[in-house]
Amino acid sequence: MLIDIAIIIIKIMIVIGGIITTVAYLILAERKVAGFIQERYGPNRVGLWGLLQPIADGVKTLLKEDITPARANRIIYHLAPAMVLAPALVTFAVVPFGSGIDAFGRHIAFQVADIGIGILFIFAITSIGVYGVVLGGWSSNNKYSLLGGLRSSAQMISYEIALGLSVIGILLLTGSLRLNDIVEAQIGMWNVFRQPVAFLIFLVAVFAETNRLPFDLAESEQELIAGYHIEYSGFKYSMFMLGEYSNIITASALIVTLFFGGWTVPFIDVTKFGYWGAFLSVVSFAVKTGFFLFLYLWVRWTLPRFRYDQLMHLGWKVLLPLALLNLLFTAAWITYA
Amino acid sequence: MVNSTLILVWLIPLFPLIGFLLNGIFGKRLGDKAVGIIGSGAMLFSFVVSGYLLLNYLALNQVGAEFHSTLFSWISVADLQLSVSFQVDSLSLMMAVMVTGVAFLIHVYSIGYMHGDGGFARFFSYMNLFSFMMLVLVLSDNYILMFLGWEGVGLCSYLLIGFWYEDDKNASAGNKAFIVNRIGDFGFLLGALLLFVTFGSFQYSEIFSQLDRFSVGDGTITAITLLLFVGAMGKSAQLPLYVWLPDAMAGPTPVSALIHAATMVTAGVYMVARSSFLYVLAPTSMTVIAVVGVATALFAALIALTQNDIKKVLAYSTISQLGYMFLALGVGAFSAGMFHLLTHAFFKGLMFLAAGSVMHALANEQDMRFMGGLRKKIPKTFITFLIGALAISGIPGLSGFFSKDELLWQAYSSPAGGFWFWLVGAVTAGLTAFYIFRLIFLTFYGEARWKPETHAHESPNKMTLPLIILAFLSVVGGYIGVPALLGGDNRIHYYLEANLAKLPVDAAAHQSHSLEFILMGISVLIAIAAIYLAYVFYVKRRELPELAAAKFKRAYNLSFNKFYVDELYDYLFVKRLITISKWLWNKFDVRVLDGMANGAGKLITVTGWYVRTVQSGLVSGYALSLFIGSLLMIGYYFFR
Amino acid sequence: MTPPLEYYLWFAALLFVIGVAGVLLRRNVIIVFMSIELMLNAVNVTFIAFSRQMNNIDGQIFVFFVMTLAAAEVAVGLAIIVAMFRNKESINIEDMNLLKW
Amino acid sequence: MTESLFFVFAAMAIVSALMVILNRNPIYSAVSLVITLFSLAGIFLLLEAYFLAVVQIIIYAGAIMVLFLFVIMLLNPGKEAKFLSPTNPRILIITLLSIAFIGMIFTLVSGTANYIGEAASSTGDLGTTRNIGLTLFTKYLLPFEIASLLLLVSLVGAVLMTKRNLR
Repeated sequence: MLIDIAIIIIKIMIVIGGIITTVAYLILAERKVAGFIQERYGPNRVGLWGLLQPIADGVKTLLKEDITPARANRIIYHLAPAMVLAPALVTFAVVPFGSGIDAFGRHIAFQVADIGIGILFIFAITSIGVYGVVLGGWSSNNKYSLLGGLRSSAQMISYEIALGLSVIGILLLTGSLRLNDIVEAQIGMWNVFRQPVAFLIFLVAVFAETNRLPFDLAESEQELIAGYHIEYSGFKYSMFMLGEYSNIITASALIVTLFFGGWTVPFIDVTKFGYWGAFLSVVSFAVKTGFFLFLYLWVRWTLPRFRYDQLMHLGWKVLLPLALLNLLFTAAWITYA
Repeated sequence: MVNSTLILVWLIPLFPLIGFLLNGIFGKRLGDKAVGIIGSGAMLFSFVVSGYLLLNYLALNQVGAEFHSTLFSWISVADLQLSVSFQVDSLSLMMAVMVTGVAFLIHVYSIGYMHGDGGFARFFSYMNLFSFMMLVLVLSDNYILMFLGWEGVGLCSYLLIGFWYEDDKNASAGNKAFIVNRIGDFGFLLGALLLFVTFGSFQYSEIFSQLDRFSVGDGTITAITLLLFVGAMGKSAQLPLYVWLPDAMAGPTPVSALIHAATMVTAGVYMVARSSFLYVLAPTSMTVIAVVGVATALFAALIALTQNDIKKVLAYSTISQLGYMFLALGVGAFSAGMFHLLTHAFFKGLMFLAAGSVMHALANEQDMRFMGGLRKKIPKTFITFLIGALAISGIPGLSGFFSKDELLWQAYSSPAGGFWFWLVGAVTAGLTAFYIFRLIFLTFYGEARWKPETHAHESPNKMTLPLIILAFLSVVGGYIGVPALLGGDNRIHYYLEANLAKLPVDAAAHQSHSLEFILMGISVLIAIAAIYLAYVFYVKRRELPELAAAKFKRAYNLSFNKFYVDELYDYLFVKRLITISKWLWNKFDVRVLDGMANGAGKLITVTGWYVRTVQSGLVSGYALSLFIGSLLMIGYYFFR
Repeated sequence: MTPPLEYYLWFAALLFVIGVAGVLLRRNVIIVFMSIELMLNAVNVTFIAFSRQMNNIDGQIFVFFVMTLAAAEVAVGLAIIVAMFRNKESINIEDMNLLKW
Repeated sequence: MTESLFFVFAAMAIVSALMVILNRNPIYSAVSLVITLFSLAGIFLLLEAYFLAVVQIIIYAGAIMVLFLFVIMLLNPGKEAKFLSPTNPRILIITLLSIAFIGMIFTLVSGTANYIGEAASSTGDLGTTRNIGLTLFTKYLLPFEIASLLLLVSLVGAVLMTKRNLR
């Protein structure tokens, strides 16, 4: 009993620690990738190749003055960053990041919570994520931030539908909402090959859900200066950043889990190799996730931002019908083949 | 029944209906000629059919046979099953033939008489409608359909009396007829409803078949028969409801001839005869009828003595003759009454038409004081009129003689009759002869008193031909009822009696032939004496009438002013009614009714004023009432 | 230890009345709408509680439909509020009184 | 365990529901409502309605409440005037009526289990997605389709009504 609780706490700590660390280096990586794409160096002063830069950034933001606008709604203004960060971290709880090991006389899955409605849980929590953005934007009492919040809410709702519909194809193929089942069903054949259209839709929608370029209209620097977090500074600002990048990580992990076999390794049955196999699965998961993290960065520095009407057009008139058609074909294929 | 031709009875009323519809709807566009042809043609067809049916009926040689022809179900409510169905028997066929025949002649006459009138088509459509209704009345086999015809003829009478409605006098005459008839109709309706309550049916045959369970003098039957007779009093212009008929002369003369002499006014007689089976069970009613009839006869004849309007004289004469018929009915001589009805239709129709011809000749002059000496100017009219006058006076050999003497004899000899009935009847017969010849002498003899510029001329053939035919009928019409006493076989009685009730015959009441002869002789002598008296008064010694009038001034004035009945009614009813109405208007209507109406409106306004605050448009207000409502519903379960 | 059915029903009743009170007390249409959502949810609780009590899925299906209805209602209702606001510059329920004489 | 969780969720739900109707700031109300909905989702979980618990969050918290927030922000109505006053007869009446309602309902529902029997033993899979789906697409197929039509209609209606120029 005690061990169970301990294991859960350890798993939670590993996940949070992993995500925070990844976020820290993801930001560094972003700057490096930006430098690479723009043919410059990027940060390289702090530590070897600038590897200590995230620590410096963290210390800086922690020590910065935390400004609260005079006319802001204080309670919500303070709550908003947490509301962004918490769902991002919680979502990861159901993502299996490895095959799991047998220890202490029990099977320990590499997953904080293995629940039967995993995918629904993810949707539920990500749909909450918008509150932080919206309320943060509103409570700052700044018209730019308010606009950012409004945009964000509309955008989230619009793309959530396409997101959900694209996943249903996979659910139909798997017959389960458990993420572990989905992962195990992909041994031998990744879903991305079975559901290429769904993958594309999911990818685009997930970019929009995470407010990343080319869909970062909620913060678009050029028009809204920084959108919903314009008034935030110091630690709260860094929490927004933390939340955003955590979301990116979760999204990437989700893409991997749903379409790229999750922790499985192609052509190798990792469950047969004990601890090494488990380690291998975690590495496999990390590598795949890393690729999509890189994709995020790559896209950010490659594609220009959509206009708001183009965003809505794409969401409602392209992705939604496409997702529906894909669903229809999938259902027909399952029924008649 | 087996005889299929009698089923065709529905054709009889159908033709006038078609005529009515054609003339009523398309009349204006058809032109007067076509309208006249349609109107008269419809009646001719109708007459031919009814004559054909009558011949068929006679050929059956089944005395007292009844045929029913149901057209369609009319009213079907709970116990009340009414159908539009006709009854064919000797009574209805006689009436149908008489109505269609006389109506046809009068239609033809009207083509000439109404020539050039603006409402020519309207007139003919009304006349057709009237004929249709009258035929429904006489052919119906139940009281309600009869009532439909009854009301229908009343309506047509109203429409035709007020035909020249531009004149206020005519319109109010129509009103008067209609309103007075309402009183009678009310009685009729009550009687019919009481019949239904008592017998559970309106149909004659069903009612009559149930009569076994009632003894003579039964209270219900008496009530029914009295109520029905009230209806007859209205329609047939008996005391005290006769007042409308003289005024009804405001209508065109053919109308007076057809409706107010020959047919409609006899509806009451027909109805009582039709209900004879009921009446024989109610001796009280019979007595009432006889008394009313004989009183009316005498009363109207007295008024007729002094009237100067040619049509008024004839109108009072009609009332008087109708009184005769009711006398016959009252003493149980139903067939005699019907016989007189028939002959009266001939000669009274004739006289009205002839009077119309006179008026036609004198540019619508109606006052006899401005007539005279027309004998040579309009000989055809004169001769036919004279025949009618002789017939009504009861000169032997003419139709009136047979029917009137049969009637008087029955009044004397019938178990329900008596000497006084006969005496008053005979006196009235004398008065009749006197006033009718007063009319003849004033109109056709002596010097011409009409305005010199008036060009007196004989009427066209369209008008004189019906006169001649009717005169012919007035002469021969009586020979269908020649009494056995004079060597006849009285066929009409033979046939009619089979469909009528008979009083229980009292063997002791059987009278001798010699007495009948004597009475007949007396009445003929009275008539001849009266004619001679009239001759003396109005031809030989012209000053006598004024002397007599001066000498019996009070009696003369009474008669001349129609016994002040109109004034009496005016005082008793009209004035009171006006007073009451005024009171109702000023007090009840203005204060109570208007107050109620306005109060209702005000109440709603005020209530609305307060209630509409509930309709505030405020959603939370509605929600609150919703909540309170649900609270009450839950409260019901809670406190139950 | 599972709480007895009454607890859920009492809880739902309390929630429902809070919703009713919100509808009646508040003047802001949006809050009124939210209070209606509260009432709907209270009913949902009873549905699900009975569903559990009788181990019958039908109650939950009803809740599913109630949610569908709520979604439709909110979509239309908020659209009305927005349209109203454009016309009247107000979302006070007392200004929305066109539905009267 | 379940009972204490129930009390925690119920208390949260009640308190936040009260906040919904008592807060003068609509944003606070909306946020409070979100908390209520979350608590209800928790209660649904206690009642083995797993699918509905998640759907509660996805639809209510994730979509409906976001829409509310969106509209609140769009219209930015500001604080409502002070409306709670013990002397206001209207508020007094509503409070009394509500208390009466609660009292009656509490009395009426007490002992409901006596009528419908004790709780059926849990099978553990009552409110799973599979069960809901199977029932919904067999027994309740027609209502389901009608519900979809309802949503379509409301969608069209909402778009039409908020459109500025209907042309």
